[in-house]
Amino acid sequence: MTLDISGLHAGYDGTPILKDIDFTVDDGEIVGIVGRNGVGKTTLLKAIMGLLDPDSGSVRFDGRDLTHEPADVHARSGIGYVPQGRDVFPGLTVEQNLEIGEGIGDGGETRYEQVYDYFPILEERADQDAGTMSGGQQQMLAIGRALVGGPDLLLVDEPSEGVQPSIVQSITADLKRINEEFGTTILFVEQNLSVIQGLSERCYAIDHGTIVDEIGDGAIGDRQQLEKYLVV
Amino acid sequence: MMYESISRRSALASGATALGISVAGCSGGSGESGGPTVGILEDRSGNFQLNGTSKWQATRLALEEINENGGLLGEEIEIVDPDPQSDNSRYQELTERLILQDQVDALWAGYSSATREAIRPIINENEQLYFYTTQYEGGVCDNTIFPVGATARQQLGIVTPYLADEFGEDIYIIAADYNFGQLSGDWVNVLAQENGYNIVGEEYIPLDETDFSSVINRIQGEDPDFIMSMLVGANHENFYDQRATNDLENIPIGTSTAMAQGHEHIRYDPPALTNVYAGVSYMEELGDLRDGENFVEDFYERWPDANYLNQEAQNNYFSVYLWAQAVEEAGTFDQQEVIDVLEEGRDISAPSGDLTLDGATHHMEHEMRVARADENHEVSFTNNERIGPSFLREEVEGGDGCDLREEDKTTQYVPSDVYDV
Amino acid sequence: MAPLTFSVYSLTALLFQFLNSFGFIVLATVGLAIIFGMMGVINLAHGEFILIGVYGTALPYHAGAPLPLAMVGGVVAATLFGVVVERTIVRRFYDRLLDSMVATWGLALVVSQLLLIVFGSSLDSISTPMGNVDYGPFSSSVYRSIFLPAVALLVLVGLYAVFTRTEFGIKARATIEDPETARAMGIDTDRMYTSTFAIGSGLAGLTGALYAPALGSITPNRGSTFLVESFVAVVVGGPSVIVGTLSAAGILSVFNATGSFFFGTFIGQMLLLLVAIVALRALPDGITGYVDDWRQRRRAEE
Amino acid sequence: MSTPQDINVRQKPAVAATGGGTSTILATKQLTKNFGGLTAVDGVDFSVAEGEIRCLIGPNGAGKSTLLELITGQLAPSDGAIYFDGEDLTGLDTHKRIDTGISVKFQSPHVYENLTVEENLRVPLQRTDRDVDRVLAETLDRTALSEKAETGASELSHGEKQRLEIGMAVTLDPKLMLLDEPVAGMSVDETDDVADLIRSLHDDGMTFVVVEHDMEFVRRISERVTVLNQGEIFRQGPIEEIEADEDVRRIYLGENA
Amino acid sequence: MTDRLDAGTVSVVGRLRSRLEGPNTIGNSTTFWVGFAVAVAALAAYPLATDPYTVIQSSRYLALSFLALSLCFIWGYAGVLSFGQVAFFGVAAYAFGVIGINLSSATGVVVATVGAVIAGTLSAALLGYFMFYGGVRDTYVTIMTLVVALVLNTFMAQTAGSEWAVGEAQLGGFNGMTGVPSLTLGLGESGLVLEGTGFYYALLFTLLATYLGLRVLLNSSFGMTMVAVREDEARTATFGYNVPFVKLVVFTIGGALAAVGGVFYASWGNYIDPSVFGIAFAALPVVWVSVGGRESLLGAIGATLAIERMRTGLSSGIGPIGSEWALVIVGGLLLGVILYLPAGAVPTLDGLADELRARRTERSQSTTAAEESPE
Repeated sequence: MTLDISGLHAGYDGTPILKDIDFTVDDGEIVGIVGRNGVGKTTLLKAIMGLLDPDSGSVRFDGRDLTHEPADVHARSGIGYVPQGRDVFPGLTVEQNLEIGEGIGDGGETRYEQVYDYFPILEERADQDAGTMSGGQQQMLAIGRALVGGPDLLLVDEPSEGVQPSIVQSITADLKRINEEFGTTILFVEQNLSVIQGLSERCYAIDHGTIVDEIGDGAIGDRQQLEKYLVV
Repeated sequence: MMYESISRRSALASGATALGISVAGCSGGSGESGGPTVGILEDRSGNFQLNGTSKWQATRLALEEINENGGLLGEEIEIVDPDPQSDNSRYQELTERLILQDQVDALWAGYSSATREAIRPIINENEQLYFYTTQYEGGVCDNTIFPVGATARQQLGIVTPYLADEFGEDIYIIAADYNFGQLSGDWVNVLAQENGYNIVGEEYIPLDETDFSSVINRIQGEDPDFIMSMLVGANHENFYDQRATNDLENIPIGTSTAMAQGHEHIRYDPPALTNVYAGVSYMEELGDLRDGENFVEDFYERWPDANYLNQEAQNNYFSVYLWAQAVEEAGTFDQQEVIDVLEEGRDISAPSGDLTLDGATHHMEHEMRVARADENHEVSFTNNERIGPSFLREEVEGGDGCDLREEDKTTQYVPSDVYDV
Repeated sequence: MAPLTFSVYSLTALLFQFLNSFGFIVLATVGLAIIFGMMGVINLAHGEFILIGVYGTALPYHAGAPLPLAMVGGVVAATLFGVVVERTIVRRFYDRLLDSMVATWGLALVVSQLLLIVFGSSLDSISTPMGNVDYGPFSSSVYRSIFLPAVALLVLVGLYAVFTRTEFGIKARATIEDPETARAMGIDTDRMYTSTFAIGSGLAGLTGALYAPALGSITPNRGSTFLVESFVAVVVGGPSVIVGTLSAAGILSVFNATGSFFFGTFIGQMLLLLVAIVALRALPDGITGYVDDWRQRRRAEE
Repeated sequence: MSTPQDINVRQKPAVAATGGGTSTILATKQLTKNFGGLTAVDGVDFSVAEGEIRCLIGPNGAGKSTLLELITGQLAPSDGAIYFDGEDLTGLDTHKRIDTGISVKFQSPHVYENLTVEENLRVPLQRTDRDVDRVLAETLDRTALSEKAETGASELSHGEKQRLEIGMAVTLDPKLMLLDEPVAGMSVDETDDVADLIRSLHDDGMTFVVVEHDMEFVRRISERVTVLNQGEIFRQGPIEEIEADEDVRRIYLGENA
Repeated sequence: MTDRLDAGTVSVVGRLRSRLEGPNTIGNSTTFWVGFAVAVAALAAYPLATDPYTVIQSSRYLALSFLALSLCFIWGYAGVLSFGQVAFFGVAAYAFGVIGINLSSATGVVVATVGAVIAGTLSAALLGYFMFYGGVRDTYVTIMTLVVALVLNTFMAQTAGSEWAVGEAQLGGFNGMTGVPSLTLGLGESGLVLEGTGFYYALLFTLLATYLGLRVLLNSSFGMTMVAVREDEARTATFGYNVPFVKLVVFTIGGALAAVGGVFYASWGNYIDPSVFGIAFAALPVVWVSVGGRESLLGAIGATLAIERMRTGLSSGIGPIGSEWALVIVGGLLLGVILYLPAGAVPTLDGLADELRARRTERSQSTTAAEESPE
């Protein structure tokens, strides 16, 4: 269940954004992608998810070449996606959002109970329209929705964005727990220092569309080194 | 009778020659190729294509027959026949083109009254010889226009009294809510006044209406002896189907619009048209009343895919011959001279019978008949009668009538000019 | 034209006319409403989609197929046509509402003229089945005043069930709300768009099939019969497809039926259009926009 | 809606606004907004003194953006009133409120994508009777966009768009400027630029209400902070006091902030 | 007025150009103006080189161009798509007929012209007020304008009876109103009747003046305001613009343009009928403007002339293709343009020209690094 990215180039409408990205995420790891706004982090996640067709290079997951497959094929190959800005389906109920999430993974395993166990608020509000929930609740739903289909790899795009600091802490803890309990590999994008430090085992710093640094185990705690690549 | 005609517009226009070229007075021209040219503007697409197509087909048939027999005055007639697509502004444009560019010697154009009215200013301005062949509300008294179809007075005049005699005198009028329908309704009212019938209900229905359930309920509420229907167009045909659904066939319908144009008795399953009585001058079922001729066979031989040979197509057909005769007699294609010959009045043998053109009014004395569809939609004809254009000839202008040989006119008279309706 | 006298019979007649009008507006609207409400595309060729349903029914019927089977043919024809149109044309116009109107208008011209060229100026009509009910002096068509309104209601109930209760419906709504995220959730969004458009087209085809025996003559410009009512009802209804169609059809047909019955069809038609203008002015977001607003206020007060 | 008490507020505002400025320029009285079951703003009495920079913070969904939209008139309040510079704004259309001297920049950039930077600035500027060429040059300079004057707005980076939007609001020379997350998604340098821009405008006498999550930025510009929570004013006071407040840390800032 | 070029000094030309040119109109180069002058000269010389029929026919296309300009103005520049511009066109045409028939003198026709334009403009103002101050938006405006046209269509079609007369003028129902006077310049009984070539020149002159006038307007601050409203209504309101009022003014001007076209149209055929309010006619302006390019006044005019010419030509069929294919070709063309040139013909060509120019300059300069796109 390794994610293998090699020589990846991608962009929008001929404007190149990602240049020659190479990295690997091993089974069960939590890996962060850090960098400021506009450096290509979200684009990278989209390219990995198949939401953006790479210009060249390859994306392989679990030995399978997914490079030019559409996103739904990625999803069915066991990759879950938590989009930036908590993109839940606002007009669907919480429960219906979760049902959509079942499409992720091979369909063999569903985790409604676990999701409700992690985020009891989702069970409480099962029949409420997702659009009426608060930002933090929507973020929980977005994670729960990705989790419910039992993905092997979870791509998480800025879980802290637009979420109040107190909730950020609990979401960080939840992601950590998901990784520990299910062995779900997590690749996340973030610029919030405390999330990066609290979650990742190692991370890649990205700037101007390329990986500029790999920060391994020991160095994660080094605030100075991380801040070089971050907003605040 | 010769006269110089200067229209108001061309008189005004002569003051404008400094700025522009006056385009009036092109009569007597011949086509660009030098030979005689005839224009046909009949709808082969759009709203009126169902009726217009067979008009176009019959006009072409007549002209082709003439050409096969050596042409007119020894010349082959050229045909210009673009498709105006049931679009009145396209009609205006094409009429300008046919007159000014193709310089047609005679023009056959248009199904609806609205089309005729749309191009009438252009016809008048250019003094173009124009045959309007649809059965219509009547009353057009116009220098260069020959409305050779039966008028409402002729059609309703044959069928209304027949039904009143047969079934009783309580009449419910339904008609299309536009000029033709409203004037036809007026004519039924005139006939009712003259003969003492009762109008128990009267309703005018927008042309785009297809749902007649409220109309049917209102008719049921009034329970008339018969209905006079002057509904028009494909939308309104649905009335006959809804009538059958509601078992209303026992109330007979008199009409000037159904069957003879849109051949509803063929396109609808019985009993939709059962007990519908149409006042007509011609229908395909009548065949050819001339000796040794077979118009219907000729028509389908030329146009194997044709839908129906309707009343108007026959009018186009015989009026082409009417014109050809006048040209032969005048010895020229000059429109004013041809009109002068036509205004002498002419007899012509048409598939529908022996007809007479009334020179004064430019209208025809038609052989009118009542066509009835039975429960299997078989058509039978009864009650033949020759009816002339009495309204224009005898009733308007305080009884003096309209005489285009005597005076210049571009008028349309309506029943309310004469009657209190 | 004095109004008819009030009686049990005339009120019954009025009720049947209301049902007749209601069924017509719902069926004329529902396919358009799905495509507009779900996909943000105004299909000006909606009338021609219905027409394909009409032709798809009339042609096999005249070739000898029994009417119900012929109707299935009409629905299938319109659905397939919808799939082709979505794949080749409409797909490029999501989120380009005004362009979609222009493109589908062009399509409408092409379709109706091609029908004329291929099938000629008119097909023979099909008689309305099921006969009538008599009451007092009046009668009403069972097909138009009972069967079609019933089908219209069933269609709305069915759509409601499909879009709120089935997996397909939820996925389709997810796709329309946020296609990118939906794709990332494993939904084949292209298929969802095509299917939703196909449902809209199929419903237009169903309308055509059902009205094939209630239209009278079948001509290539018949599509316009449905156009005005459907557009008016869609905008008066507002953004919520099913409730909007239901409520707009209800309100418009009350005015249409009452006006037609008491004052004649011209007044009925004018009333329908004028009510639509007033409704649009008073409720800029349509009836369902207003209802949502009102519900929110109610909930807030509780 | 217009009770005698409301009028009192206008004449004798300063209920909560002490310190900071001299007189109250903006005051809301029992301002309330319901969305469906949600009460986004719940009976808020919010007032700002002339010449201060007020930051509004609070968890997502606390009603900060809603409050701004109520002040500009893009949303109609369910109840309550808004006074600005001695005038009752409550029933006025947005454009009339702008004419009283309020300007606003919303959360996500709303520049005119199909116009150039200069044209973008001209749109608000042409309404004023200010010297167009002078103000244009000055604003381009202030927002460091002079070199991009002819560039299409769609080609700007995120930070540049944010600056352009602030610039557009500034050209109206407002008395009060409302900014919703002006530095969201900006780099450190860009954030610095915006902070400097706000300070310099403030020195010229402009009053600010700024909604922001970035506490670092809030610390740099703010004099007083209002914390909103669940549609109500939760705390109000100088930044140090707010950051030290246990309850504020619990609901918003988090324990280790 | 902008059509007086006699001063001749460079500064006047420069000032004039600065008012005629700007980001909101296509064609801001000397090359463009030279081409434009040549085109105008060609149109002016056209009647001398062709037959009376072609002149009359072309006049009709020119009259319809006003309808295209009116839609282009409101849709292309303010984002308001009206499917019912024909309503104001038709109202003005009928008003011209009613007034002109009742006051049958040269002065009467002049009064009718002014009165008709006022009638069309006022009806647009009325509908605009009703819609924009009532919060009717986007698609709803489109449908509502269409419904208004259809109401007029249904209503006018049934005014056949003699009770439907305004003084001497019979509204004429579905058959339309006949006897509409020709456009006349003058006072009292005598006047210059504009027919044939004269009518053509009157139209050409008015169209030219209108085009230049609209260019000045679009490049003024009001034009910028219109574009701002089109791009982002809510944002524009926050700069203190009264958006409903701006839209009302735009819609009213659009109504006036359509009204001018309606007067010309009615006097062209001396006839007007309710089909001008019908859905088939209502769709035409949308076709012209889409094909020509909604953000190009010249494109709208050009497309009107070209498409209408083509439609007339197709009514006789082309070669082996019968006339029945005319509508298929028109529909197909429209589909093709929208699919492949969504901005319309003129803006697409203009874009291509810009790109060519840019490439040429690019070659002479060193390329700078591409701006980084935001996420």
